[in-house]
Amino acid sequence: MSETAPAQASEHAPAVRLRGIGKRFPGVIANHDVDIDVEQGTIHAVVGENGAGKSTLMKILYGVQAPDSGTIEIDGRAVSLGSPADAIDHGIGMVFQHFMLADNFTVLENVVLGAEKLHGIGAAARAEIMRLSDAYGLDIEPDRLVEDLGVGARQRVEILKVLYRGARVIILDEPTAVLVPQEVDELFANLRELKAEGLAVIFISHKLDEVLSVADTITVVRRGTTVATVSPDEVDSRQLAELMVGSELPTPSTESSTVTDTVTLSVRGLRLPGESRLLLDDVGFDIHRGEVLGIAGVEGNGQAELVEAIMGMRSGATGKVELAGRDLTRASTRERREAGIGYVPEDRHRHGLLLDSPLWENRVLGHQSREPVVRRGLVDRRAAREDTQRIIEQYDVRTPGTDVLARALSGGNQQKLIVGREMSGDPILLIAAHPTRGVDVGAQAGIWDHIRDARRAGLAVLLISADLDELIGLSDRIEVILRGRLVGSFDPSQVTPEQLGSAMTGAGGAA
Amino acid sequence: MSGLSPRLTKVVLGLSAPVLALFAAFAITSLVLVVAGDPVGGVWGEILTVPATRNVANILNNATVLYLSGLAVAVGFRMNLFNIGVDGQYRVAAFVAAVVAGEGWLPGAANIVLAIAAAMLAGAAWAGIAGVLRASRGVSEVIATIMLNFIATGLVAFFLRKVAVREAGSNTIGTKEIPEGSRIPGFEIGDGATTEVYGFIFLAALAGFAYWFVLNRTRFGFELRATGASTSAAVASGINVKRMTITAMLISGALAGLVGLPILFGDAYAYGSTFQSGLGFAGIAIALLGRNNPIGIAVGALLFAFLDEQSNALQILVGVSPDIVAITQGVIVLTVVISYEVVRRYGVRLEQQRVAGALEQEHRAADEQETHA
Amino acid sequence: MSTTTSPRPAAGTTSKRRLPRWWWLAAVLGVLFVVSVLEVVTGADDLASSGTVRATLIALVPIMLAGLGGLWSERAGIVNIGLEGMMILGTYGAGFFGYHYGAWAGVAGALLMGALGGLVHAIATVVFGVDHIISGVAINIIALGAVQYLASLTFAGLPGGGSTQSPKLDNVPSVTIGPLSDALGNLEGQDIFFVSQLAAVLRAMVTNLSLFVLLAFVLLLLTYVVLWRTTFGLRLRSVGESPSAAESLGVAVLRYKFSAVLVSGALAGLAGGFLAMVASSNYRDGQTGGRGYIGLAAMIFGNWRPTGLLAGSGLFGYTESVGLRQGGTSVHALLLGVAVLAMGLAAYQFYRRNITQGSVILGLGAVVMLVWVAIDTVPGDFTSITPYVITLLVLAFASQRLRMPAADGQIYRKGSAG
Amino acid sequence: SDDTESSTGTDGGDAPSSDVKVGMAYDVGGRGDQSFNDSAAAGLDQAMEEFGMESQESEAEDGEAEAAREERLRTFADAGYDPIIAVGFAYGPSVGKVAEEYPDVHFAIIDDSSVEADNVASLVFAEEQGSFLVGAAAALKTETDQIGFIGGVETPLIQKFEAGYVAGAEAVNPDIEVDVTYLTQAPDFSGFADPAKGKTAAQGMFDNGADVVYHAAGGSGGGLFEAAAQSGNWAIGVDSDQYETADSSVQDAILTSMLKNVNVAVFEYLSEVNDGTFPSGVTTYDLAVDGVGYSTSGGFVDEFTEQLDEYKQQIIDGEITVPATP
Ligand SMILES: Nc1ncnc2c1ncn2[C@@H]1O[C@H](COP(=O)(O)OP(=O)(O)OP(=O)(O)O)[C@@H](O)[C@H]1O
Ligand SMILES: Nc1ncnc2c1ncn2[C@@H]1O[C@H](COP(=O)(O)OP(=O)(O)OP(=O)(O)O)[C@@H](O)[C@H]1O
Ligand SMILES: [Mg+2]
Ligand SMILES: [Mg+2]
Repeated sequence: MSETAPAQASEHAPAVRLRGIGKRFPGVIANHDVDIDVEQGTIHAVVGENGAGKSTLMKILYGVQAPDSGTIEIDGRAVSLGSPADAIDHGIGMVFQHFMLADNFTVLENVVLGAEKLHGIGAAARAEIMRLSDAYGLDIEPDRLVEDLGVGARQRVEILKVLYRGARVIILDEPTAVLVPQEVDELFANLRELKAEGLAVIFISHKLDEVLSVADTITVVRRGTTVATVSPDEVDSRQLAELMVGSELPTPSTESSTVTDTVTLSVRGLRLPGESRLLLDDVGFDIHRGEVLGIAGVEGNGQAELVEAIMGMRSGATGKVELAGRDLTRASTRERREAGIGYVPEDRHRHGLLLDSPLWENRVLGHQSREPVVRRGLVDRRAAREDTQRIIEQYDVRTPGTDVLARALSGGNQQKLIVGREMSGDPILLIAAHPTRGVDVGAQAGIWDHIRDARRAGLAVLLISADLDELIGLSDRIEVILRGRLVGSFDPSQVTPEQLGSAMTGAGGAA
Repeated sequence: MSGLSPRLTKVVLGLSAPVLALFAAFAITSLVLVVAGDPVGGVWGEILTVPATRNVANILNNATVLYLSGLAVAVGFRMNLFNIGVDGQYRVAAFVAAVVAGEGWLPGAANIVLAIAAAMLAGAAWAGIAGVLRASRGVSEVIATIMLNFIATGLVAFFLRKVAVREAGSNTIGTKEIPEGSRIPGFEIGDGATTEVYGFIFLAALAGFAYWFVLNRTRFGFELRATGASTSAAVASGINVKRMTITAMLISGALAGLVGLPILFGDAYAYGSTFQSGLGFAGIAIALLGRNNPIGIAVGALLFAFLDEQSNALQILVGVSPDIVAITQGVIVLTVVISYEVVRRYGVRLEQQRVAGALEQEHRAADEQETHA
Repeated sequence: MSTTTSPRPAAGTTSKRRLPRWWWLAAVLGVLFVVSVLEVVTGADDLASSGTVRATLIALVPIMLAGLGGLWSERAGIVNIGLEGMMILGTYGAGFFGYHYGAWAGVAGALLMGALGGLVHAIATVVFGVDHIISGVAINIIALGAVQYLASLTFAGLPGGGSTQSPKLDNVPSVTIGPLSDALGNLEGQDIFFVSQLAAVLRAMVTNLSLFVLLAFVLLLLTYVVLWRTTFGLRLRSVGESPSAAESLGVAVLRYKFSAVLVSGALAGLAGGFLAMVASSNYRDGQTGGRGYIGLAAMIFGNWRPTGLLAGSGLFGYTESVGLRQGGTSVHALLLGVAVLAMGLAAYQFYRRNITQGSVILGLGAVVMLVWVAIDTVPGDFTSITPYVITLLVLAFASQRLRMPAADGQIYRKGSAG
Repeated sequence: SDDTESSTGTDGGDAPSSDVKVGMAYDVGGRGDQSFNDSAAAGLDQAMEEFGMESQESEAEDGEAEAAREERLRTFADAGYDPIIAVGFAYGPSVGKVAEEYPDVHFAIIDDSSVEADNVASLVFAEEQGSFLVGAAAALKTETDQIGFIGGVETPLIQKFEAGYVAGAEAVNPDIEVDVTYLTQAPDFSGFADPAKGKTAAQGMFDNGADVVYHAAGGSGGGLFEAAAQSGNWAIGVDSDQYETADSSVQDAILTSMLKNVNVAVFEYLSEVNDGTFPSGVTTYDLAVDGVGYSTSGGFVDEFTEQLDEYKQQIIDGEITVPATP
């Protein structure tokens, strides 16, 4: 494990050399004294906690944001990147953490946008796309609308966009957060191919095992600055995590089962018709008191619909939903919540929060009909503030107060607030969809602990996650969902992520 | 600024925006006058004179009406619904109220109550059409309410002609006059004033208070605002968004139903072909100006009423077209939001600084612990 | 909601998106056929006369141009409720420049004044990030006040002018293809089912056709070509769909939004100019009469697309003209059309097993049918609201497929990519 | 403007002077509307010229509040204007109210006779009588036995025009067909300011067989003239002699105009004021006093003047009673 290592002198200059990069936002130092060298023909991983400054750094390298200090060299020449256009001209391409695609455009339109000079917007462009798609095995159909594509395909479109512009340096910001193992493998195969062609790949991920498996070099970012550059052979994931956090991590406690015989949630024959096929097809299962049921599946196979059907947010759903013996089949979302369901939604910005409202109002959200925050139809502001304060303390939400707008919190802290809120009022069932997506390892551990504690006290949990390690680590039982059907049940203590992965993609394999 | 307490900062920031805007509007209007060669001093001298008592009464009266219109629009805005149809709603409602009150089925005050209820129902029903279309068929409420405005005009004209009575010698038609006992008496301000202030002003204030209380204090109001802030989050929290859409339109329409009533009960006593129109559109500007806040809307309504009243005499006394004031009003709306935006960005930055500052201290404390350990 | 990994069946997607190229021609002929049948059945012979078609052309152009203005700005993600105001500015521009410097100067003046309104909207929404609705409403107020103020300054005292109207303006030249017009007129006169009606439509297009009308249709076509067939258009639409994606690919988002709103204003200005110079022949206070809002509605009606907009403004222009011309009988005949269409639609809904919807539509159709039987002619109050009622009805039964640009109305700040 | 030299002034030498200050409150549209307000303005101009009076003017806004109309009158009164002339029926209630507040100031109101007060003069017109004559002219001129009427906004006042016109036409030819269209409904007064709609409606009538169309639609009437000129049919103007004010390109399509001599009423009122008496009560300007009539400029009705004058006499004599509602 070396200190921030200067580039080894070799015959050619590194593809990217960052020196002394600094970036301040009002009141926040996002980056300072960042030094990184990325060699040609390597995969270079960047890791760090939420808010460590990784994305900011990449945006600087891609010209989205201007650095306050420091220099950027591409292939040994100092450059100034005023806009993404400049960066593209210098052969840099970036796949953002959140996809940058226009849903209502075709793949072709998304790809040629901004690069129309290369091959126009017609037949020549289509031919070039097909050429690249074949050359890299990306399997792209240029005339599909992006909104009809799955996550994996979108990811490939993003990569094609970069290749189309002839990028020599490719930045991938958390590309694997939403992919299943097979898709991750495919992606990594693509990356290795690019590497073999002499391209440099910069790769950000919170999944340290992946990082260790694919990267040639790893740079650790902590509180805005590079603290170490290591080779994957020198470290294991635990050491890497400790480098990120700057201190030792607590060992996750292993637990004995708390599953009881009492059924909390019983789902029978759940169906949901879609445009051309059933989105949910005869789904049925039980969750007992103290049990965590994990649902594994490739995104878009009905998980979101399942959650929303159980929450009563889908109007066309038929089938029976019983909570602690009470029939909720015809109940509204509100009645289901009142009956004791807590809900951590998949998309916290869209479903979990009022971003432009203060934290205490976000505490009321979803609990509008329950004390202490609402009494006799009136919002009790004092009680709401007090209870928000309780959550802040119990769940370690980093915020200066309860009157701050939710938007001002970082993603991890927003998530902790949501979990804390959904746990208040002592729910008997928690539906948690991707509760730790994009959350760093420290905060992740905190959220898991809270779920474990509640389970011990009798909470039943329906856990949906794309993170198979999380599923395996937390669940008492795992069901696999494929095209709206439950296709297999696994014991987490027996199953490997790979086994789960193949079950998730079905016998035919391709997703 | 960062030295002030957050609450005080908020107040100072909140006040600086409108002041900035008024100055900008003043400057731009003056510029227009100068370019056009009109007497700048004369115009401002006339507009900014202290209004006479009866003008004050007029301003209050006009503001009452504008205020109700602003409230009606604002209810929609709080839920991200753009009710551009207050004009049609109050037209339908005022007509219905005038007919009901004019018939005098109930004596005295009971008649007033009945007519007000009828007006609110009519306004709500008219707006409800747009609400139902939006909730059940996904029709943009913007289009629906625009269309309903035109339709209201045609329908009311038709029915007005059916029920109209015409005073001898007059060329206007109107509904039957409201009986003496069922009018809402005004009150005098100052002495010798020839114009009374509408008694309805108290009802308008009450409506403002109800608006504030319901939206900011009750669970229902919370749900309405939450739906406006994020439909998807509202659904997930158990709010029935379709029902909320219809309810919000109904409430907006019911408030719109009140818009014509101060005039009806305090002044005109009948609905006729010269009944004031266009109040709904003024309400949009006023709601936006007042940022959907009941006090803000009151200030906006007073400002607009003040400008309208003071400009009325411009032509007679200074020889300048009072249309210049419309420019001022529009410019105020625009500059207010621009300066709010500028101030807001500044405020966000302050807020971020505060958050970051607090976090940095935490970090430092943590670092210190680390080094001690 | 969430994304699907498994591809949807290809057939479903293509049938929804790929109509044959000539579909619009088929649609036009189909509508004409229905109208011809109505004429024959009810004897309301003004439904498809060349006069009605010409009046429809005149009535639809200002709405279409305003709608095109809306289309440009909303495709770039800026809601433009200020179309009415920009249109008002256009009427004045046409009045002032048209009076002093001639017809084409009037056209240019309308365009420039409208663009000026667009400029204000662009500065407010793009540069300052003001809420689009607020800015639009403010522009409507300012434009109305400014134009009335200017008119009283510049037109009062001119011969034939006054504080609320300009003197008469020169005509924008118009063209007639003489022989063709006569031949078609002949055919129209012969009362051959469908052929006469078709001749009437064609005749209106070759007789006394103002070049401004032609210009408007060229602009419609141009809009389609520019927005959907060029690089510029791709980029412009991309900033309305996903500005952050556009920015991440080096598109100067704010510049595109800015220019789109300028064009939007110019088109709305032309709409006003048309109203002053072709639909009538002078500037008048309050001349726009809410047509800017109607244009906006026609654009939403048309699903943010030129062809749809044309259909929306056509429907509007047609019902308005028909109502103004032989309102009583024509609108009465239309009632029958509506009733029959509703029953057809109801049958289709029953076939699709949408029982509730089918019943509602059937009930509606039955009521309209009853009204048709009960009265001989529709009173004026109702003929004047026909366009609005029909628009509402059509929207109520067809609007679920509408799709606005994904980032429409959202405020975008530079550097938001990622 | 050009009225300094043109009037039939008696004393060519020193300008007449008077200490009367006239306040003139116009209806929407104001001076320069080529119509009703302009006619009132002409009367005012003539009086100022002949009597050396001073005057000030102000005009109504579209859809304004009742209070705004009252305030306009009060502002005049407070500023020392006396008399104050309110142009248009919309001022009816406000004149009633303000006249009571200012008993020493004198008011005149045009087109309304609902106010009874010592300091109020009501100047009203028998529009139906004038309309009768142009209706007769239309019926005499038509070759298709089909004529039209376009009203700006459907109000009782405009319906008076319609009623007279139809009666006149039917007096000539009981079987004549009269198409009637109103452009908008109150309170949407845009029908008085939308020439585009006027043109569409007129074109519709011409296309469907009418060959003479009369309008009482204020500014929208311009659309009628255009349509008539373009299609080679006849239009009939209203209020003032529109042949005189219309653009030369449409002049030859204007058959005649129904004259509503607001200028005469205003001038006569002011001349009485100049003589020191403030009239009050209702003065009706009808055919008998030439308060209404028809114009002959262009000479297109010369062939019928005899018949028309006969009708006129019958009306004056009471042999024909013209209905005021359709
Ligand atoms: N546009 C911005 N304005 C203000 N502050 C910002 C902005 N972008 C980032 N920051 C700040 O910079 C810090 C670094 O953010 P960044 O997005 O780079 O973190 P990250 O390392 O990518 O985190 P994650 O792993 O969660 O993606 C954040 O804590 C945030 O406070
Ligand atoms: N454009 C922006 N303007 C102001 N603040 C911003 C902006 N972008 C990010 N921030 C701030 O940066 C912080 C973190 O942003 P970011 O989206 O990177 O969070 P995150 O921790 O990476 O969340 P996630 O896990 O969802 O990616 C937040 O406090 C947010 O307020
Ligand atoms: Mg992040
Ligand atoms: Mg990041």
